[in-house]
Amino acid sequence: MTATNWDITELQGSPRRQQREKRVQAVVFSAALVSILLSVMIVGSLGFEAIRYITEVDLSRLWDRGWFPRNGVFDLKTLIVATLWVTLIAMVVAVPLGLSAAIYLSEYASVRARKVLKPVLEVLAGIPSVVLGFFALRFINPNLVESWLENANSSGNMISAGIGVGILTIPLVASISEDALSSVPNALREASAGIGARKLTTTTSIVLPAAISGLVAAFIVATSRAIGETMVVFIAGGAADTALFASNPADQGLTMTAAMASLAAGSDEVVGSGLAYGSLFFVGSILFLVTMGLNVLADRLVRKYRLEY
Amino acid sequence: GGSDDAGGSGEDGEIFVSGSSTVEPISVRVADEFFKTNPDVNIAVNGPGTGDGFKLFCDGETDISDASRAIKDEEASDCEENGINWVELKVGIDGIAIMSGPGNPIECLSFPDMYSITSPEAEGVQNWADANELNAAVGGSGDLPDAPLTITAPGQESGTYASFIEIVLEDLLEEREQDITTRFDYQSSANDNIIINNISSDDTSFGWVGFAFAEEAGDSVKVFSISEEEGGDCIAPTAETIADNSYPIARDLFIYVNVDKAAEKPLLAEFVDFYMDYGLTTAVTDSKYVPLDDAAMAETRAAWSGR
Amino acid sequence: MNDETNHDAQKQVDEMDAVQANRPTVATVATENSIEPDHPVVLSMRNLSVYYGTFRAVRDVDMDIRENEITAMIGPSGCGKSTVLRSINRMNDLIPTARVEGDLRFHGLDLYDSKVDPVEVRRRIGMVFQKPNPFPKSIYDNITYGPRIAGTPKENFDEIVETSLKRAALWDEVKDRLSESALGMSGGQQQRLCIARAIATNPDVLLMDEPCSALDPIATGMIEDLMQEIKSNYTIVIVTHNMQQAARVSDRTAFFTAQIDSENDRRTGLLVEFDRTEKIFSNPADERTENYVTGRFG
Amino acid sequence: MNDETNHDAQKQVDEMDAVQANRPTVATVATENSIEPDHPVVLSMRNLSVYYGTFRAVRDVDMDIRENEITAMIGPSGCGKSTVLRSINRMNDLIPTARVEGDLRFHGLDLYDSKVDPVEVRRRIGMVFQKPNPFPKSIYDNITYGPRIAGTPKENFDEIVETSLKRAALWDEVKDRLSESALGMSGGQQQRLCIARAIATNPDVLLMDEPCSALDPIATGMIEDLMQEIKSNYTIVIVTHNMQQAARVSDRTAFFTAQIDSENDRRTGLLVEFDRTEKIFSNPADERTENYVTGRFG
Amino acid sequence: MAVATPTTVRDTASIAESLRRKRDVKGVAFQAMMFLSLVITLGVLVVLLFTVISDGWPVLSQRLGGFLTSTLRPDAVDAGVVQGLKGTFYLCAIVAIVAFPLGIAAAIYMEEYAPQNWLTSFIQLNIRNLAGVPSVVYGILGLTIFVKGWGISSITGGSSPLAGGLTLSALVLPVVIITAQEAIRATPQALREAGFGVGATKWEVIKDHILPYAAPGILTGTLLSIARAAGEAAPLLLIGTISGIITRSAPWYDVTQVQDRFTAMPTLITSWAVQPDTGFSVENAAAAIVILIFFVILLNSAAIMLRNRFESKRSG
Ligand SMILES: Nc1ncnc2c1ncn2[C@@H]1O[C@H](COP(=O)(O)OP(=O)(O)OP(=O)(O)O)[C@@H](O)[C@H]1O
Ligand SMILES: Nc1ncnc2c1ncn2[C@@H]1O[C@H](COP(=O)(O)OP(=O)(O)OP(=O)(O)O)[C@@H](O)[C@H]1O
Ligand SMILES: [Mg+2]
Ligand SMILES: [Mg+2]
Repeated sequence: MTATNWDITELQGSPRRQQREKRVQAVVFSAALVSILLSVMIVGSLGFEAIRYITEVDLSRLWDRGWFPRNGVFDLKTLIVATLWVTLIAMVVAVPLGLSAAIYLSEYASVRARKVLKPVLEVLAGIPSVVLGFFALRFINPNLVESWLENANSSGNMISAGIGVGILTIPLVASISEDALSSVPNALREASAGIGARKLTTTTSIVLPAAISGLVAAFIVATSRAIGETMVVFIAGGAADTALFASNPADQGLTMTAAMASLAAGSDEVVGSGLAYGSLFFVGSILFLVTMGLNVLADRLVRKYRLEY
Repeated sequence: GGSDDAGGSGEDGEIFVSGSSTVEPISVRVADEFFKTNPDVNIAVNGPGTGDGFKLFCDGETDISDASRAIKDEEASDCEENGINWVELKVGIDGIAIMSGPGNPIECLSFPDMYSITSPEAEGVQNWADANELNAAVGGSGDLPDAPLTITAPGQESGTYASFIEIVLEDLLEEREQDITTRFDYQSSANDNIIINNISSDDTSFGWVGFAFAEEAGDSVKVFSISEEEGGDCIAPTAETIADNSYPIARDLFIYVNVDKAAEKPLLAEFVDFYMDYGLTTAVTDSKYVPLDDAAMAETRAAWSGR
Repeated sequence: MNDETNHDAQKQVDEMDAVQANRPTVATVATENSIEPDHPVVLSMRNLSVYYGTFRAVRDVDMDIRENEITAMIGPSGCGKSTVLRSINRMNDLIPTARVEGDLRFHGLDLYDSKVDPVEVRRRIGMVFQKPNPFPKSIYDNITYGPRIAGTPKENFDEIVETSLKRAALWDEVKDRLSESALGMSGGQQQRLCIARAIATNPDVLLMDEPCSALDPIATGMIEDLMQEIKSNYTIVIVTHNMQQAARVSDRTAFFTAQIDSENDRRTGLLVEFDRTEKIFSNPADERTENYVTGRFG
Repeated sequence: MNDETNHDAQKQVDEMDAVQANRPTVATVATENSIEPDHPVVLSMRNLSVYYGTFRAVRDVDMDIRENEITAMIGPSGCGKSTVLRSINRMNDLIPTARVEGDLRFHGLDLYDSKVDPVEVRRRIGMVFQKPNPFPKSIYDNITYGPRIAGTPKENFDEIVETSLKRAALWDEVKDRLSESALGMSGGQQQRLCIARAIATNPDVLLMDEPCSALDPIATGMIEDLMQEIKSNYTIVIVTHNMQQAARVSDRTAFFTAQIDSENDRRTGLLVEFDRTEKIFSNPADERTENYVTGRFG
Repeated sequence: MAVATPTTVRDTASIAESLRRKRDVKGVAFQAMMFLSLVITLGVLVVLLFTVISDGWPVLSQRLGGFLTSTLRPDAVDAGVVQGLKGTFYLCAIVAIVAFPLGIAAAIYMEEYAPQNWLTSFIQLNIRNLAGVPSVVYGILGLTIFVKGWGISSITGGSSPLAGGLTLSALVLPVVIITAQEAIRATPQALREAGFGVGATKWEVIKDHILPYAAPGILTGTLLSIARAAGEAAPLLLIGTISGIITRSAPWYDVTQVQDRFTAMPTLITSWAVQPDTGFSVENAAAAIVILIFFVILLNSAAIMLRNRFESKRSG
């Protein structure tokens, strides 16, 4: 015996409701597509001018004596060396401090200590970079750098800018590293302790190796952030608009980002002579590609450790 | 005052001034004072540099262009192409101070000395002594000291840069058939403070900025006396020597006004009127520049009223 | 979250052991239902298989669910009981990889017809889950949520709340705190609230996936009584791990088990036997059923 | 992570049900151990309570653990078996809130004396965990980790690896791939590796917390055999959910249960009965024990 | 209970010796070092705050009111930040209006609608990459699209708060999406099932159950994004903000000023910090920094507190 057979209309649902669902889906889908549009706009706005620049520029001027965009002299190594110095110094500051902070927070700190310390670290992470630029120029340079190094440039130099950038990236290193360390299963710590290992041994021979991919990712993300950091270097790096090639970090330095900001700030909307405008986009493209490469790499590593445990 | 206009400088109440960072303080003071009696006006003043200012001015984006040198022919023809009509108004005088770090033993430099370290022929020179051959060739003494040379000065977009070339280098450059420019390989900055900082941090450095900034820097820099010829009179820059033209490296400061806009926008015209009064006097002295003498002031006012 | 669920599940299993150990012979429990006549078929499954991606989780399900009866689904863990249950009201649509093959008809209509709106299906076929999952809202809002989205006029809400809660045997306990948060209730109360919430949309069929597994014996007893009471108005399908519960409450029982699939090497669930409950528990046709209900396997 | 553990635990429980259902009478299993004389006491607990913060997780534990015996701890979930076990080698020190009260002596020495180094305690009293937890290193490095940190000379490592793996009945299976990662082994192999790793530090006592709960019956059997084999060299304490396992392998059994604490309203574990295994399973003194081992409660 | 036989006294002394606590110098030193690093890091924060407050003290103590309400002026002692504050306020408001709905909608799509296919993983990868693009590059985007973009510049009015706000919206959008996704993902499946189980449509489940549940998490992310937008300077430098003077200061509520030339706190600080006059470069810049930091830390702390409360509520 079977119950009454129904007509399909019983289960068709209201067309109005279905249309509303479709509309909502279309709206949120478009929102998601905006992120792709953004990428297209970034690549477009960089690429168009950058390509024009590279076809018009005298290529021999890309490896010359310094960075003088209004004279058609675009020595990339000036920018690259300054960028490398600042990044290196930043990492020398940020990696030991950030990693140690992460180790302390994840392995040693009591629950209550962590509850207090982590938010403070997050507040540090929220400090705007102009503020660190000011701090680097007003405090780090006179009180630290100049008192160690006689010949340090008092209007800013790569060392104090590097330290400023380093401070800015400490919270980033700490938070990614802490994430990596705390995703190491507690079972491994217990196993190690159960065998009679001291905490130091457990931390250095079990936890750190197990978290290595995450720690490397933290390093790479921080490097990428340091390379892309603008304001600290612009304010505290000596902020010269042009620069002779210099390899001494105690001199003022023009990083890729600072060169871009100088071009922009020194000449309202960069209306200056032809190729100088194009160089802004060219340097921007290099910056974009380098940081994106690093981010993709770090992303892979992060997902690797997420998968492992 | 309506502010619905997108361009920002098309409406009567909107005045946009851009250009020389040297003249910027004068314009800022004039704007500030003018606003007190005209609260409906909205004046924005920016200071990216004379060259960049003219670019904007000739694109019709600004109403007034501050300039620390006269407009160049290319710039003027740019303006012409775009149908921008302007009037040039001299507003004050700025001496260019030639400086080094406080411990520099040299007291006086001549034009040939400066040519031998800053002209395109000096490219690559990183020690004063390396310029001696050239120095002798252009009429200098040929005995510059053996000391490292780093140069920090305003960049190409700046009026101070152009004035330096015009006054100090141009004659020799033409004589020696060089491009009318400086060597490119020196540190440049649009920020006079940074220039002064860089100069003061090194006893044998070399550079130049506007007199006002040098005076403010006080003892942290050494300001050279200047002679036009090797062995000529060495004159130190002071307000008097600049005003009476005995100091050789002084330049005139200008504003350029878009006359069509001044005709369309009564407030703009009023603003320039005010500039011709307050600007030429109080604002110039408050900004630590040297005011024009009476004759020149009258000439400027005449140029404005006869636009 | 998950953690908790599993803990609860495990505790429940522990408790069950104890209960199982003293259970009365099954046949005596079930016989009381055996005289009823056949009710009309509301839902029919023929040759139903459900896949997760390429993995066939359950196959060969042929079942007729009859009006105003309680149909129980039993079987060892992982044999696909929940999977089948959730395919009935198309809850499986929420799992992107899930796919149904075969025939599943509701009042003769193919439930997987492209013209069928799964939302409409779920209004007709309500569901109660293993872990009580009230909305983090007031008791009142929990019950009226279904009617509200179905467009029921607001003036009926008070009445709906009262009848649903009464049916779910919860009215007396909560009538004075209808505006308090549902999260403040005990587990058993929450589960009855979920039943009331399901009832409030006035469905034809009520699916229950181990509705008592997170509850203590007293709460369990209340819900079993409740099912007996409301079955005259609804068709109920219940998944349970507790064989005694199946024997106590259901009219018909489907026994599922899992076997290694020859195609791939994974265990696929299948329907072994489906019959009147007293038959399944007293005289099963299949040896596997017998082993299971007598506790020799599973 | 947690998720998985719980899942495994639940599966294990499910399997147990089945096993329990056909289990032979307990007495016959246990009697074979009953004739042995009393061994000397290695560990003694008197009036032991363990707190997590202000919550007393377990109380009134009085137990003597004897040399070369296997002592089993059984009881329902949450009654504090793991807590007591972990307090023996001071693993509880790793939990910031954990605190021990009462007396716990190892060869007569107070293990919670301030002069005692917990790290040294753990070298003497090794531990094997519920879920196999090899280090993400090679098999060889897993085993030599303990000796390495204890400062054993490297030239002994090969020998230690061989004897430990042989004792753990794993040598033949892995001797050709000692440098491969331990994570590539099966669950049962991993657990035996963890036992080998614990043995490699040459402890006196071996604590095992449900060492087989994540393993299939064959692996479980291997580990049970292994325990029997090594017990002449070690003192073993094992926590298990599987009563049959306790009956099969242990010499003495402690039965724990949990009761609502009158002080606060939380369930606190307590030791109900501790005796020779055959006594516990055939003729328990306490009714609660009897209910548990006969499956009437739990 | 079994009768206890006496404990074997088996060389207790040597066992006691072996269990004796050894000095773990290395361990203690290591822990101290780790702790010291943390202290140094946090010490930097303290020194930084001390530096800016003491540098800005003359302004903060003597003319805070005037400083907050006064406009850009030629002399340091008259100058104030009201236009910077207003610019930053409008930037944040535009970010809130543009980036949040977009970001939350995109997150809803990614978590609730997106099928598992190449497009979805491409979008996801793209979002993560965008989150790592340096802010100065977003400045270039803003310059070419929002300031000079053909057709768009007439809407934004060139170098205006609108152009800046859109640029900053682009900058924070990926972060908003990612945090909203995380918050949405944390919604228990049971809640979704409960909603669907009573016959709610997808959108009804999202709007009635998922979004309310995820709201605190989403709000946390959005507060952090506003804080970030408020502190960003590099993109604004490229867009071109005013450093000299803007005489008029339109009232706060005059929304037409989103198309005008403007200045914002971070760019104002930047241009002051490099001025020759220490009245600007030290006192005013530091005072402006204190105000900016106050605002940013307020937002950050609100976000952190919100998250902590939310997390403890969930776990408890
Ligand atoms: N979302 C899913 N994706 C993939 N496989 C799934 C999913 N849900 C369930 N399965 C698999 O489908 C099979 C049947 O699962 P199901 O939950 O229906 O079993 P069950 O009989 O309800 O078990 P239990 O008694 O444990 O609830 C199992 O093998 C399970 O692993
Ligand atoms: N780290 C901890 N913090 C607070 N309470 C805990 C902690 N670990 C365990 N407990 C509590 O202590 C009690 C005893 O837990 P324990 O893990 O010892 O039980 P068990 O007998 O081992 O249970 P199972 O059989 O489930 O493993 C439980 O109530 C548990 O919730
Ligand atoms: Mg199920
Ligand atoms: Mg346990």
